[in-house]
Amino acid sequence: MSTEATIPTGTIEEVEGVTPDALREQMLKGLPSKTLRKRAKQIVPNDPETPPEIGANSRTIPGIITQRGCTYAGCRGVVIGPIHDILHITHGPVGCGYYSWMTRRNLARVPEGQTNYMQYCMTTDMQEDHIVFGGEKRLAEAIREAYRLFKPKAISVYATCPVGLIGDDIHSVCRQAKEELGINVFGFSCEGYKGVSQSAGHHIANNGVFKHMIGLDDTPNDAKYKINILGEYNIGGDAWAIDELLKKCGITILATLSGGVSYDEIINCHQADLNVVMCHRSINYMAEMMETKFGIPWFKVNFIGADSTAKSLRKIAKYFDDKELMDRVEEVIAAELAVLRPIQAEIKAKHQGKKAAIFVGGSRAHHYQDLFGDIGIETVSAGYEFAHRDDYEGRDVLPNIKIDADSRNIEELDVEPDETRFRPRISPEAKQKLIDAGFAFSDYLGMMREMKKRALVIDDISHHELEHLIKTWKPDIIGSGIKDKFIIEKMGVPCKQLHSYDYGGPYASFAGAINFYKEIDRMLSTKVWSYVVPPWVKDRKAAAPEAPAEEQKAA
Amino acid sequence: MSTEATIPTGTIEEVEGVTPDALREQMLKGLPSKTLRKRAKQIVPNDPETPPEIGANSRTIPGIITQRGCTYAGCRGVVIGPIHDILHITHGPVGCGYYSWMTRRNLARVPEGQTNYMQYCMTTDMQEDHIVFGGEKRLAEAIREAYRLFKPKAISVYATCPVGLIGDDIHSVCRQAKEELGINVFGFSCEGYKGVSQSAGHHIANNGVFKHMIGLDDTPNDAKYKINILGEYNIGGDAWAIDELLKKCGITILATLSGGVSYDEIINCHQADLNVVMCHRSINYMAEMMETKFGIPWFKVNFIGADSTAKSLRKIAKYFDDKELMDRVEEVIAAELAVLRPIQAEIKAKHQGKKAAIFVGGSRAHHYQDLFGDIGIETVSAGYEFAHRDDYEGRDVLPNIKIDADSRNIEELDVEPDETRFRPRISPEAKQKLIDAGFAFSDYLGMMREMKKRALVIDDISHHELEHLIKTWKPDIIGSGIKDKFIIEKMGVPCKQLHSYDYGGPYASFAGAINFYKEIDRMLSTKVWSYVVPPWVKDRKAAAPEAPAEEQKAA
Amino acid sequence: MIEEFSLAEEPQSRDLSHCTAATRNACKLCTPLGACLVFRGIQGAIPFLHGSQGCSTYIRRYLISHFREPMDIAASNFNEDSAVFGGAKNLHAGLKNVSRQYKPAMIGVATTCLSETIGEDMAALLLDCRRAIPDLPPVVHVSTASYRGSHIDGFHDAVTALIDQLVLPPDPHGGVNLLPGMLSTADLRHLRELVEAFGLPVTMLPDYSDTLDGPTWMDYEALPEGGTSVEAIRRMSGARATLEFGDTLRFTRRTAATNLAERFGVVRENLGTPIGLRATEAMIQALERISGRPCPTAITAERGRLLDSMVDAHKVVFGKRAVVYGEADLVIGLTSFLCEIGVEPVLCASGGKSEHFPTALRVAVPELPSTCVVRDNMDFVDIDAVGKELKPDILIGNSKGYGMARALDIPLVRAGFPIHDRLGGQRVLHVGYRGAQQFYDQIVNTFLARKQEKSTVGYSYL
Amino acid sequence: MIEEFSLAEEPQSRDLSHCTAATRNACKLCTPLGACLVFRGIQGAIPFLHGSQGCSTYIRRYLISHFREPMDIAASNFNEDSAVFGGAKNLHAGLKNVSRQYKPAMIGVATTCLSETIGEDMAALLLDCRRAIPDLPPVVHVSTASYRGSHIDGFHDAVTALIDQLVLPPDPHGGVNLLPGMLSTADLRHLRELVEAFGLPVTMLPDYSDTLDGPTWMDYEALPEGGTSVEAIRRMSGARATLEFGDTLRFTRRTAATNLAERFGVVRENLGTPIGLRATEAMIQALERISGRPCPTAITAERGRLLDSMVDAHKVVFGKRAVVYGEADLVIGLTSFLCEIGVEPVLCASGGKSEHFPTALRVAVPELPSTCVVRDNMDFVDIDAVGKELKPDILIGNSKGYGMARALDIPLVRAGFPIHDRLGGQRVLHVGYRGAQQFYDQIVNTFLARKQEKSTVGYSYL
Repeated sequence: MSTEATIPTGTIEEVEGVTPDALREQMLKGLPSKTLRKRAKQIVPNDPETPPEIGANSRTIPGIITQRGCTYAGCRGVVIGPIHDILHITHGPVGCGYYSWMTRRNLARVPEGQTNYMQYCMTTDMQEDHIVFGGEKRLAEAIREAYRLFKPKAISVYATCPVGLIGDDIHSVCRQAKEELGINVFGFSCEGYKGVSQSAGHHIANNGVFKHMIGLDDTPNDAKYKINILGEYNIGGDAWAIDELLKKCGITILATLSGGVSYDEIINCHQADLNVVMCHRSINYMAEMMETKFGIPWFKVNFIGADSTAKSLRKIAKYFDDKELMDRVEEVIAAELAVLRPIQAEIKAKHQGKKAAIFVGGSRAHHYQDLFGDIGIETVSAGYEFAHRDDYEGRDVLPNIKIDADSRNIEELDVEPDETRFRPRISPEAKQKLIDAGFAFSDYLGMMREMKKRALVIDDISHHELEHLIKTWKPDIIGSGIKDKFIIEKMGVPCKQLHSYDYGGPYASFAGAINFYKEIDRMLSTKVWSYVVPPWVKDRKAAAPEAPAEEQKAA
Repeated sequence: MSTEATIPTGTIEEVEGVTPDALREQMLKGLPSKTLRKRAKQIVPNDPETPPEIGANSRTIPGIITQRGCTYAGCRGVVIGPIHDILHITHGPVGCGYYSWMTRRNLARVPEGQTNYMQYCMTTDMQEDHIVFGGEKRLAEAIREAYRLFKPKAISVYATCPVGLIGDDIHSVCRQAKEELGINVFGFSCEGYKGVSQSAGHHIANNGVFKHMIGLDDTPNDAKYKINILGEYNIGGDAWAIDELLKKCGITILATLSGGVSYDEIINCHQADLNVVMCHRSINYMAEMMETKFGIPWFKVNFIGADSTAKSLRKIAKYFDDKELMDRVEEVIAAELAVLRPIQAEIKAKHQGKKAAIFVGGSRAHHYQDLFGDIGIETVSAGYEFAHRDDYEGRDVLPNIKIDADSRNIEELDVEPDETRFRPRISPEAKQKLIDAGFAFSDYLGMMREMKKRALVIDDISHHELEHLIKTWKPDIIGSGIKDKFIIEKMGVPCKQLHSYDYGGPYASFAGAINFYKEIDRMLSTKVWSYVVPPWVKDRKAAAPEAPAEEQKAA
Repeated sequence: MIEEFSLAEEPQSRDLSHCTAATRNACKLCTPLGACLVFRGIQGAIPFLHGSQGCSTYIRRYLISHFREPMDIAASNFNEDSAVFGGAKNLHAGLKNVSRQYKPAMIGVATTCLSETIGEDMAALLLDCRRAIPDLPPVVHVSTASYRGSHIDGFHDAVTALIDQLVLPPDPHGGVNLLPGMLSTADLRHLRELVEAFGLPVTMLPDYSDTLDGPTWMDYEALPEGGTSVEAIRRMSGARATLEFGDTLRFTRRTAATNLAERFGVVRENLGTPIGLRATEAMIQALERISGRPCPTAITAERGRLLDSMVDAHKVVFGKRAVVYGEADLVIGLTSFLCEIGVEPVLCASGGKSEHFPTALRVAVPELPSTCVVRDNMDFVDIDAVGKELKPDILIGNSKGYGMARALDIPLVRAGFPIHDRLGGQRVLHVGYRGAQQFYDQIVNTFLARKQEKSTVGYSYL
Repeated sequence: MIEEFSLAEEPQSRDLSHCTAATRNACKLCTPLGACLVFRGIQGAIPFLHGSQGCSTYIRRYLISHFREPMDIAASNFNEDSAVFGGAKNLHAGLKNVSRQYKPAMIGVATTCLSETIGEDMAALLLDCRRAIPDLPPVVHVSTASYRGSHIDGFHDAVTALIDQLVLPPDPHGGVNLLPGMLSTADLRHLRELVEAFGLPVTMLPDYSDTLDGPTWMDYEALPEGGTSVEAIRRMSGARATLEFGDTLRFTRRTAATNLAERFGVVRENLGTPIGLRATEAMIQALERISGRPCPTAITAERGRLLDSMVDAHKVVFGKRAVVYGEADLVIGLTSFLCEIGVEPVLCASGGKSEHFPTALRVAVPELPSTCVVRDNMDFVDIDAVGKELKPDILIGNSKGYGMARALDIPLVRAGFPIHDRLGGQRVLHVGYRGAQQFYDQIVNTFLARKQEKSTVGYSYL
């Protein structure tokens, strides 16, 4: 293991007078035994030195309401959807297409005169007769129509639940269309019932991008420091913010997978010297496959938070081992921090010591701890929605993860070094030198190594658990998604959406961090929560204290 | 008398089964005897051949609600207000200034970089100590402030009721300011209690414009057919519409008094070859004085209505007695009518035979009859708000009008031909030739000569009379002003505001006529009136007919 | 703040209006969404999807973006095994967990395309569950394969299922049943108020006016308060009459109201959704008839003020051209109102397949010009392509028309579902005189504001 | 359609903020206007100006442009003779004609600067008239020289005059008096509803909610229906309490409520105009106290929904900077609400001279940042000059701020009087939770709409 992690010192003994173990027990109390056994593995007090095993990426229990999405959502919604010049066709009944129509805020700037296909939600809108007699003809016709209307460079097809069940062969339809139309057409078997969450969709999408796009265009690119950003989806313009920052440093991004990115950039991005990974969960497959096939090394970065951003920039500069670049990076960091630090300090002074909890995504629950930490807010509890054990415990745990049925049925591509195009981007010696200096290649240390001891790590948190967390530990702010935002706020706690950013952002890079500080300052400064109970109710309560709320409910 | 009038044929025998005389009796019934005597003179069935005497321009009866305004309104609001580069200062308590702040829709285009003073309502906002100790110092200071802020070419000061009572000498303040500041500064003693209506204010304003502006700039103008439009206030852009039309004909307007006009245009407008008068009431003084002093002839025109517009254009062309101009005018008329006639015909077909009533202003109640007539709508009753007998009966009645106290106290300027600048614009022979051919110079034939026999002419109509008119004669549409608009519409009759045009317009010239036809078509086509009584009330009424409304009220 | 994807206008040459296989930017959502919405309107109920978790997540996401309220939907969380071997085990576990965790008064089970495609025998499965789970509350099941119909069908089918599966033999009472259709929370509150103003107790089904538009909690609530009680639904057989809103329902559909009429003889009063004068008038007259009471003065006064404002401002709206889109019955109501105020609808579009839509619209709004295009099964690309040829002055419908409004530089007045780009989308009042007043004011003021803003010189009075 | 005068922006160099003698674009109207408005709120009453007809015409014109309703004001129609020799004859004739023609239940006589300047002895003149005109109804007189105070003073003085001149010795009853101040017709209706929700009969003075916001007539009405009856005013001495709205009234003014308290011992409850949470809360608590009843659930539910929406959208409004202008007590109410929702008022301006305005504002809204400029006696040129330096994001006030809003390219949310460039200006609801909800929605949606429109790429979700 690399020594890169800065293991936090200190232990969360108790919050609001309640120890993490006591809170965990509250949460687990009264569950049916089978559920209890399962959840007990998913609620874990942390140990940053030796991360405990967590029961991540296990099936959601029927009837327990989850924030998780499906395989289709992970594939079409998250990974491929942001590519604005691929025309996306959802093969299925109307819902899936509609629901994935611009509901994630991955932004794109489209060159003048081009059409932004993200505005379009094309679906075969299957009807009963397609279910009964098969939908392949309908799909083929839809592809033809799409081509006739838009003449796109590429068309991508997504299978929804019924498609798999009735046995439509979308891949053969795509192959035929590709031949017929002379453009790239490919399909994804990302039926919603596959896998335990959207995570399965990420994997399927990675496979498809790798098979159908990566490496198609070998045009050389002679920029000096060429990298790809993997696992950055340009929510609220994050990718643009990172892009701008790297540009200042003289680093060129060939492609951001997948945010604000075009088809042409993707098919040429194997020309890069380095892949840096933001969201490990959704894209690690791609990083690995590109390294194997083309010899592009990868490592993990984090541009969320001022210190993390500085650290990530320095790591990239170190990788290229170029004095000029390293100096430039230091200049940029110094200039950015000169603006940021006073704002950070002012806001930190107001909120130092407040507590956050973050339950979201497959990397944001980790990344945003740094950003909250910048302004003195400690994350006392966190968990992912769809991550795997390695995202919690670090990639060194990978060999120990049992392959279950849900993972097994997702194709693992058999990737070999490309005969002509494999080229190590860094000499083995240089690489080893970096590793010896503690540089972590192809690694992710996981969230747990950066959280305090006894902080409560909760995978796929349920409403029930959230309720206990809020009532007992009283976090000052929670980072989550739209589906629990309103529950959290109904309970009087401000909730920052870390999927859609509440239609704000960007929060990446230094400029984004300043945005975020101000946003959190606003949320923690509003008086609205203090108004919730009307004064006459307060008066009455003061006059005659009521029975606790729960008893009332029971009555 | 000129033979210019086209005396209408036919008689209004009865409307909705009620004769004009019977309706008149209804209106007069039950009035106290003194009031009855007065009103009886103001409600007159028409005779176009020999217009009957009407009791116009007589004092409004206390307690009878009138639509009339005051002298200040006529002077500052109507005549001088539209001059956009004079800075207007109302000397008085706050109300009068506020109420005259952009409440008339006289439009102005202001050259780039200049300030439109019509946006500003400056007032001395007199306080109690100014009433007690006099407001002259306050006024002087306000003028200085205004100059400091805006550096206008001219400042105009208006006296309101208390100013006259406390004896502030605004004219001497203005004279001193003129000297001190080196710009034109002049005042108007237009206190609201003077005269019987705003009409007094028009006269005072005309005197002031003549004394303080007309003739100040003798720069020659070598345009070919130079005229002024008098009595056109550019409500809703009417003046611009006329301007555009005359431009097409090759006729140049030096100044429009007062609409969309600048100070510089006014001080040079005595260079014109002709004055044509739209609103006789408000501006005849000016036409007369300019003729006396400079030798500019004037005659009456009307650009409201397609036929009236054509007639007016021809009259102007005839005056200039120039073949080229006459041909050009005919071409323009032909081209405009080619567009207008089909629209007119279509709308006329829908509304032919409907009835209008018009109670407004001092000329519009006359002019708009032509426009309604264009689409087959007959005006069965009309009257002015503030006109004099000559506006009803024609100027030939002028010698017979008794000068009463209210008229006497308004200054009559003693105007003489200007020694150096008097110049007849047309030879006496040419003029006589035109007159012999029926051309009416310096004349206005009045509204009555153009209304049908027995049409009911009502001066300064009261609510009570309006109620009877609506209930008995059931006009399809009424032209009026904002103060009775809502009463009329509460009673279920559409009302077209002919002061503000309901924020529409222009209605002058051919293009304006088309606007108006469409507007009236819209008003008569809306279904809204049919919804007024809820169906369940209709049902109940059908089931058990109620007592007439009046009896109900009495009960 | 960084901005989103550009809304580049379509190149003119592209003919976007002749697609048959692909739906582009649908103007409809899927059937289970409608059913979930209905189940959320039952007191203490929890909606439950028999299918994969993704459907629940997507539907919740969408309903939340409109209502800005918690919206829990449980699911049986199919995985690949269940897709192959059937979801019995998952259904059982799911119902058990939901019962235990939420102690719901009812569970509303809607099937997804997944369970529908594999042909789950829901009646049998639910019977098994009832036997096996002792404390299982009433479970109502509705079949909502999204390859059959759209969200509005899911909505109506869920209402019918509730009545079909819950109502007990009649025990006559003086109340009325109200089946409002898919309306806003403000609509539901106002309808209740209107019916009660005639002294009539009312069972409104569904009623999500509180559950999806509730206050911030003073204390924790596992299930939001409010909704139609199961008990009240059981007693709907004893009502005086059923008021059912929806012109399209009048035609052939077997509706919840016909169910009550056929099984229990409850009088069915099918009315248009009370949007605008005419349809509100019809409702008021029905209420007068049923209650035997005259229309209360307060309502007549609201009507009077509405009419008065219509007199004041008809010049602003008269002759303007409108495109209206959304659920068929909503479009009919809005179209009727637009005709009343002198706005000319030029395109009335519904996204769902609704064979009765054109007929119902023409019957409800006989004065609609024959030139007006009335079409079901349209997507937004169709609406855009057809609509822009008709040179509209205004769009009226849900937030999904924003792109078109922007491209045409005309205003969008938001109505229907979903409205996610304004605050209070769930509280838009469409019905009654008060709703008409709000729409009227909004339409007029939208035109006035544009006139004022676009004027190069600025109007001070309007 | 041809457009109006250009709203050219002021050259930057001009210092417009140091005028003392000239008022430029006043932010106040004249005293008799306020009195006429009050008299229009009395059942069967007719306002009557003792002065020249022009005042009546101008005031009618202005009130009509806001209310879009008939507004008859009679006058004694001074001419030059009366100006010199006194208006006794005109007053006599005018009152006689009005009595005869309208058969009013009351005549409200307000003096103009003209009759005030010549020093008419109104008491004596009216006594003469009463002797000479047998069927003269009650006549109430208020002195309203517009060189003393502004329209809001005329308003309060007229209310005081009504109470002073009409109220009879007490005959105790269970009702309350409500002196709302100068509010909209929707405000008056809502206030009545709120008070009645606590089971309290209420005499609201004035009440022009019907007279100035009535339906189109089914039959002719010489005087519009509605208003506070003279009989009810006479009995105000017997009420349990007088609720008087207006923070500035709390200080030194001799008010209508102190009149009732001093003469008849009716408890005076001075409260802030119930705009926003805090002031509405105070009103609710006062109503609980007076009635002994708890706040009805329907009101609590409205409050809850308001709070819920404030939670939803605080991100949109928080930290925005506002300029608020208008009548002092309206500005105080709006400022209080803005502070509650996290908008920062940067300039609070009142047009009238109101020495208590800054104090009353600071007391009512203690959290108002000390940097906020609070100033009375401002005209719109001052507001513009001071306001634009403060870089506001929004203006809140009457239509007269439009030019400034346009020049700064920021939205104007219309409140107060006059509103003549939108439909429904007279129906803007300012008070109660419902009013706060409407304002909140409007402010939020105004910002959302601008964000959406100004975005070069177009937001679909917000």
